[in-house]
Amino acid sequence: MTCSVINQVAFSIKDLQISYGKEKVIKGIALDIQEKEVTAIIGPSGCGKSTFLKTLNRMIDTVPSSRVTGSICYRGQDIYAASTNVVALRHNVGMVFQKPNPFPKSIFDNIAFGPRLQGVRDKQKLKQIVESSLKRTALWDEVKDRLNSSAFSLSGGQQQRLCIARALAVEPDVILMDEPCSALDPIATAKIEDLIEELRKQYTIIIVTHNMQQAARVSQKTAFFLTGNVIEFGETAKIFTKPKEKKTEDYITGRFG
Amino acid sequence: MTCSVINQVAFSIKDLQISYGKEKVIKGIALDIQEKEVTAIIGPSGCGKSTFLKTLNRMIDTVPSSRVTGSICYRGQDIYAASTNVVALRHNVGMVFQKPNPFPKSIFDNIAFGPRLQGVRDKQKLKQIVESSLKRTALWDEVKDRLNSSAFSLSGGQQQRLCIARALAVEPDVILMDEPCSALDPIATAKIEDLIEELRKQYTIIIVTHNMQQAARVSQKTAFFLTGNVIEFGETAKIFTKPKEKKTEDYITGRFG
Amino acid sequence: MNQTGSDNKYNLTLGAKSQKWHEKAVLGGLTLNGLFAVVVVVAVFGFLLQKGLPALQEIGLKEFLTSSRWMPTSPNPGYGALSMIVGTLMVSVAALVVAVPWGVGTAMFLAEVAPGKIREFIKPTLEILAGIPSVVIGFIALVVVAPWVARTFGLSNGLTALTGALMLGVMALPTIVSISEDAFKAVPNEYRDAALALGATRWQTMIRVTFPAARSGIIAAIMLGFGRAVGETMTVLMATGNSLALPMQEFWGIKIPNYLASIRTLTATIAIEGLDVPWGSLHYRSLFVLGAMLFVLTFVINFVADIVLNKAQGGE
Amino acid sequence: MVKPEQLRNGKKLHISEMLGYGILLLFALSSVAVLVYFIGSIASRGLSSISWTFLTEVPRVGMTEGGIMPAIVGTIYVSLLTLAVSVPLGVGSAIYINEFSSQGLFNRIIRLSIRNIAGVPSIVFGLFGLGLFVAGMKLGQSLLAAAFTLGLMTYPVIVTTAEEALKAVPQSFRDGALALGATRWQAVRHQVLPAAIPGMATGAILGLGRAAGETAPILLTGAAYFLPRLPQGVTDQFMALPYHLFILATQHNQISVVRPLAYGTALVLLALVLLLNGAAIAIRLYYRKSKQW
Amino acid sequence: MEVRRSFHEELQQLIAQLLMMGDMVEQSIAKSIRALKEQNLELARQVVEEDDAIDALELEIEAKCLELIARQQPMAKDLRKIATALKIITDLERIADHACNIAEACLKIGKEPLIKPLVDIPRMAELARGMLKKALDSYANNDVQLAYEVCRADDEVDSLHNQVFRELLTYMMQDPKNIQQATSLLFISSYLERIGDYTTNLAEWLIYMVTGERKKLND
Amino acid sequence: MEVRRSFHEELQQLIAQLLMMGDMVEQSIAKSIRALKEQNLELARQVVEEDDAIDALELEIEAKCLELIARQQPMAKDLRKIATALKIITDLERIADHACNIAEACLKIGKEPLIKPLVDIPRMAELARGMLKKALDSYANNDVQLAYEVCRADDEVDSLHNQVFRELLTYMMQDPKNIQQATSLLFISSYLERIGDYTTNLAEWLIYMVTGERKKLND
Repeated sequence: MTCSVINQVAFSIKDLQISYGKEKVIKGIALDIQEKEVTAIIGPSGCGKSTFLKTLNRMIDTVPSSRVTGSICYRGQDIYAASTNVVALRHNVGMVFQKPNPFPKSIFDNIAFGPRLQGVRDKQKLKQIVESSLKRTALWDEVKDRLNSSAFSLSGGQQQRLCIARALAVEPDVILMDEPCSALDPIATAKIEDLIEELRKQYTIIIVTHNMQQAARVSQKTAFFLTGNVIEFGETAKIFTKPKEKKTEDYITGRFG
Repeated sequence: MTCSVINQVAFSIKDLQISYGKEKVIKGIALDIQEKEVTAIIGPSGCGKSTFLKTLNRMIDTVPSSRVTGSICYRGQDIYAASTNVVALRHNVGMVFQKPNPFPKSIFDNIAFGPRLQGVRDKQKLKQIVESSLKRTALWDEVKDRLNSSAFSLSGGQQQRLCIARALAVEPDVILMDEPCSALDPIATAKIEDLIEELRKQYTIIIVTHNMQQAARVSQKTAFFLTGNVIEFGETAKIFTKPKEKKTEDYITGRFG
Repeated sequence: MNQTGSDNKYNLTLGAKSQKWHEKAVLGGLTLNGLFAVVVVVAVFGFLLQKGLPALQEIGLKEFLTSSRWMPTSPNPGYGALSMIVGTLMVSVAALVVAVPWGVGTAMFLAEVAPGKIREFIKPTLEILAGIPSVVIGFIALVVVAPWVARTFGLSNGLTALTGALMLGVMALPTIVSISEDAFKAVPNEYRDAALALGATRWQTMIRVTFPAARSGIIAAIMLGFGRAVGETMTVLMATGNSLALPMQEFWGIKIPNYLASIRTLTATIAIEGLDVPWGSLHYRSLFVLGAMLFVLTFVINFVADIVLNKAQGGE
Repeated sequence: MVKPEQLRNGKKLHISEMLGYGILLLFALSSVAVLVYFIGSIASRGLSSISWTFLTEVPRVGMTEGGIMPAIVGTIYVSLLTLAVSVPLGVGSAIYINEFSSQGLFNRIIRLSIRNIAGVPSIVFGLFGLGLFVAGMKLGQSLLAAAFTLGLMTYPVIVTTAEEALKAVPQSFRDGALALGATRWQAVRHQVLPAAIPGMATGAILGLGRAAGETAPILLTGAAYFLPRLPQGVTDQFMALPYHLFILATQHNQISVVRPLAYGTALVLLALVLLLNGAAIAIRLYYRKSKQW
Repeated sequence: MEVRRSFHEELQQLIAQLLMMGDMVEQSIAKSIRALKEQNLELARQVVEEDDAIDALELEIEAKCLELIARQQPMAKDLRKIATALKIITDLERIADHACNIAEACLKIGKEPLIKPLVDIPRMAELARGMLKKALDSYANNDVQLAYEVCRADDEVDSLHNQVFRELLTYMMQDPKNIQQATSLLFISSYLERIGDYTTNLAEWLIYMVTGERKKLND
Repeated sequence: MEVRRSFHEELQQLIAQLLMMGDMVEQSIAKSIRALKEQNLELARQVVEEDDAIDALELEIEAKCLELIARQQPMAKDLRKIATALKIITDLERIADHACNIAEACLKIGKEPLIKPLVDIPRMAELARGMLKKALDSYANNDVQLAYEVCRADDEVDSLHNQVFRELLTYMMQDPKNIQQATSLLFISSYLERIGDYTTNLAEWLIYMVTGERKKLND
């Protein structure tokens, strides 16, 4: 399938199917994800939402039995095309994981890792990148005096913000977040949510969350997944006050099946 | 300190202080916990809520450096008195943990474990206990045909309900729950919450949760802990609509410090 | 991200080729490296077979397994390995009798009972025990244990199956302790908490919950201990006297192993005769048959232990 | 539900449980006692033989006098040479099976092979080394033949510890690096390996200790009964402590005369091996404590 | 399969309570008009007294709504139901107030003979009661069609009110003695007209509850 | 330290919008009374026209409230603020409606000379406006004291209304020609009285917002 550039659309997904071995996890979905918005993906366990997220930066390639068909166009380019450089894709499409996963290095080196991979060697430049990334995640004031301490000296919430800063340091366009708060307490969660709100001015964010309320709070668009299909996709405010589909309504209000 | 039996009060806690080594985790709290109610304990990470819960059935004894002073009266008896039989206490005060922790045994043997400890050997009797425990956790219909399969063949939510059933099988009076849903998805969580609502007709339930909304949903009383103190304790509906203390209000609405 | 509108922004095809080549080269090298293990196993076994098979054809498997006459250098050579096989099994089984209760008990103590300080003392101690070279253990058998056995049982010579078994038991101990302790440790704390919270005592928790949950790991530990005992060379070489006679005695008309007799194991035979034997002779080749037997025996033991251990790890 | 009053029924620890705990304690203490006894009996009688001469001179007068210097040096040579063979191979294999092919039949075969190599009796390796390196490849009995043989033997130790070290590195480090646009090799090279190095070092030292203490393989592949000089090259025969001990203990024609020397040799060997193992344990404890993930 | 059962039960109870309140309000209208027609002062006083019960019920339902929002984080239809309840109880309470006002007007008129036979006012009352009844049915059954009918019926009430107004003005001009009673009747008519308005408002909320769309229909 | 900043900002915006609506409503009252006093029909028409904007704003705030409840799961004070907003916009809108009714009455009276100099009615209007102003200040500053004052002021409005009522009845009886205009004025007075009631209602909600206690004060 060919991709064309659509204005203000970061990802255009058509007819996407994903299987693990013989099990079909995503059964043909289509979505257009707008840039500079937070798109939340909700749905019960096993609906395929995390799998879907992982295809967007091809982290699903690390699952040996996975098979992806259909087309995912990122800014007009098919990310599953043979000519696609996965590394370049992942520079553009960053990812934040369920559990904070800083490297066992200093705070500075954690953030500098990405730029160094891209060949940035200049100390001054690196410093600048580290500082601006930390500032953008509101972590600078908390850690500026101990950039050389281990990243593990931070609290869970700070670690997760560090991971976000690390993702920002490679100057991505899109940030994928896979239940980024599920390992955090409510206060740390609230801070991450505030951060997401801040970041969406500059980045396109796609967040998978199994917490409906979180989706309601942070996102502009929400997609409701059920057993590998997208049941409803639209404005978050609409989805949570007057969903179009009965299945969405039933899921949101706890009546389903 | 002496304890006296107070009607309809399961636990009467006075002047409770708990330390781990030199660090004081609970700094002198007093609470009366009513029977046949759900009492929720909320507060930010590190406020001592889990520690507090663990003292109620003396599971805190397994933490070597812990030290408990003050009095916890269970039905009029000081559970930290020298004459207290911890085993008998734990028969009366069951516990459900954060992660579902069934034994690597069959569903039947999981539930029969407690009664067998108490010396129940009669097959018929055990069967009866297993059945009634499973029915009380609404799990009977889901598992009655495979009581001999491994408990690990169940889903996470079912496992947690199995653990609750296992706790019920020893006929406790109080059930302690330590963030029982934090490892579960929203649907499994909702089922556990429904179950808690069901159980409180017969049992006294104390639940620690870091999810305020959950506390609001399931409990009749809520205690708000902050840095080892009880800031406010009262009717849940009041706590979440018009808390008396500013600190509670600030925590609940996300303005604190 | 560069300036908006720059050509490189969002481009996904940059630098694809060179990176792929680099990765492929690294992967190729590592794959060859991984293959090395397989090559070694096949080479060892192949080599043993290549040298041993002709001897086996010439002598016959039956003689190896059923005769106890091992006289390769005699003008009327005999190649019966029965007494060596019996000796090997005797010392190994007896070693387990010593080491299993001792090792599993110690492991249970370490994992379930011992306070932190004591555990931190005993664990490294056992690791040090595991590190003592077998030749040193053999030496101790020679100078300490054998005289004691001789005194105790009124023997003229203390180099017996019993001496060897005791030493092998000590040697298998760290293996059994370490793997069983791992098995106990692998039992999640959640199980213990659950049992305690249901009103079980610590002992009940240990016996009814932890031990069953660790069972397959313990079985694997025992098998690996057995494998180690079977394959041990220097200790038995130095401790058992290396007599070729079949170590059996009549007891009320039933033949039972005689642990107070001197025995010789398969491994000891190879060690004793390997140096002096003329390369290429039938005797030389017959040693490879013994080697192949050991190889197959330990292979089977390890294979089964591996399956058991995998099951233990995959069970949850 | 037990009646609340029965809480007071302060049943103390059951007698049979006390007995059980007692037996377990006995088991644990006896294992320590054995070690202490072993080391004590060697040390108490070996210490008197240790002297500067003993450590620095070559054996003389049919090994009834002089020292064991060639055996010490030979052991060190062969052990280091062994590591030079096994560490690159072992670490490489570990990286391959853990990082690049963690599933599938091929991987299982490799793992099984490694387990199997670990289980092969050392004397069988000796036999193999004798047949292949000494006789087959015509290396003769030499440092090189012995090192190759020991290298194969320690290879599974290295692979296993290296793999454990790699496994202990959380998957999230790899995912984190990949998601930042690292290639798989970059992820391994920059995030996984650095985190695994302490574990690998532990394994290497353990392998060194094992090589130093091993007797049976070098018996057949390169150790000399008596050689009052140092090996000049890798194709020379060499003396080694374990083999020397074996000879002094069982093969010498004046066993009672050389017994003190045997004790001395045993002590030196024991000290060397325990030092290495102790170092490995210390490194592991240190890194386990400072490990942050 | 359904989860959050206790919440849904509480929601059902809330709805039941609200319908009960609606019923009481409807009764108030009916009684006040009957009191007017029959000049039954006893009944009128009863209406005034019963208003307290309605007020109390309003506060109870209101508290329940707020508690449910705080404790249950309702969304979608559940939220719309609760929000609707929260809003329409005020309308119901005001309708009841107006019924009360009518009863008070009755008391003011007392036993003095009516200046004209009451036809249009009872008719208005009947219409308004019908509207309220329909609205409550609509609430109970999520029936958006009934809600639209309520809005349409309001036009008729309005035109009746205009008619009554003009008529009463005529009566007043004819004879100043009529003025006192006519004014009372004038206010009664205007109360009924307002009841119609409130009911229309209520119907608008019901439409929102079912469809999620908020529209103003009484302009 | 504060989290959920964007939610709190949205809440602030909501409050600002509500205050703006309050301001518009206050203006409406002022303008309608000025139109009456000055018999300025132009102004009266303006009031009627401007009502649409208020209605629109009400719907906007209402939607915002519901969205905030659905999306932000507000609790405690935040919830009380939103619930209060959701409730009082209806009162504000109805006050505006009454201002509109007054303006319509003005238009009805037209340019015909007033039957009596308007003193009490503008005074009532002034009082009602003052009450509303206080209520809005109370909302802006979480000032429960001001809210209680609002409730007290309502008594004065009520007694003025009674006075005006009696006075107008007298005028009507004196001369049937006065009846038409007097009725209009009567209704205007009753509108103002209702505005006072609504404002009292509003103040009750403000007390709830600040203290969490719901009390009925206008009985």
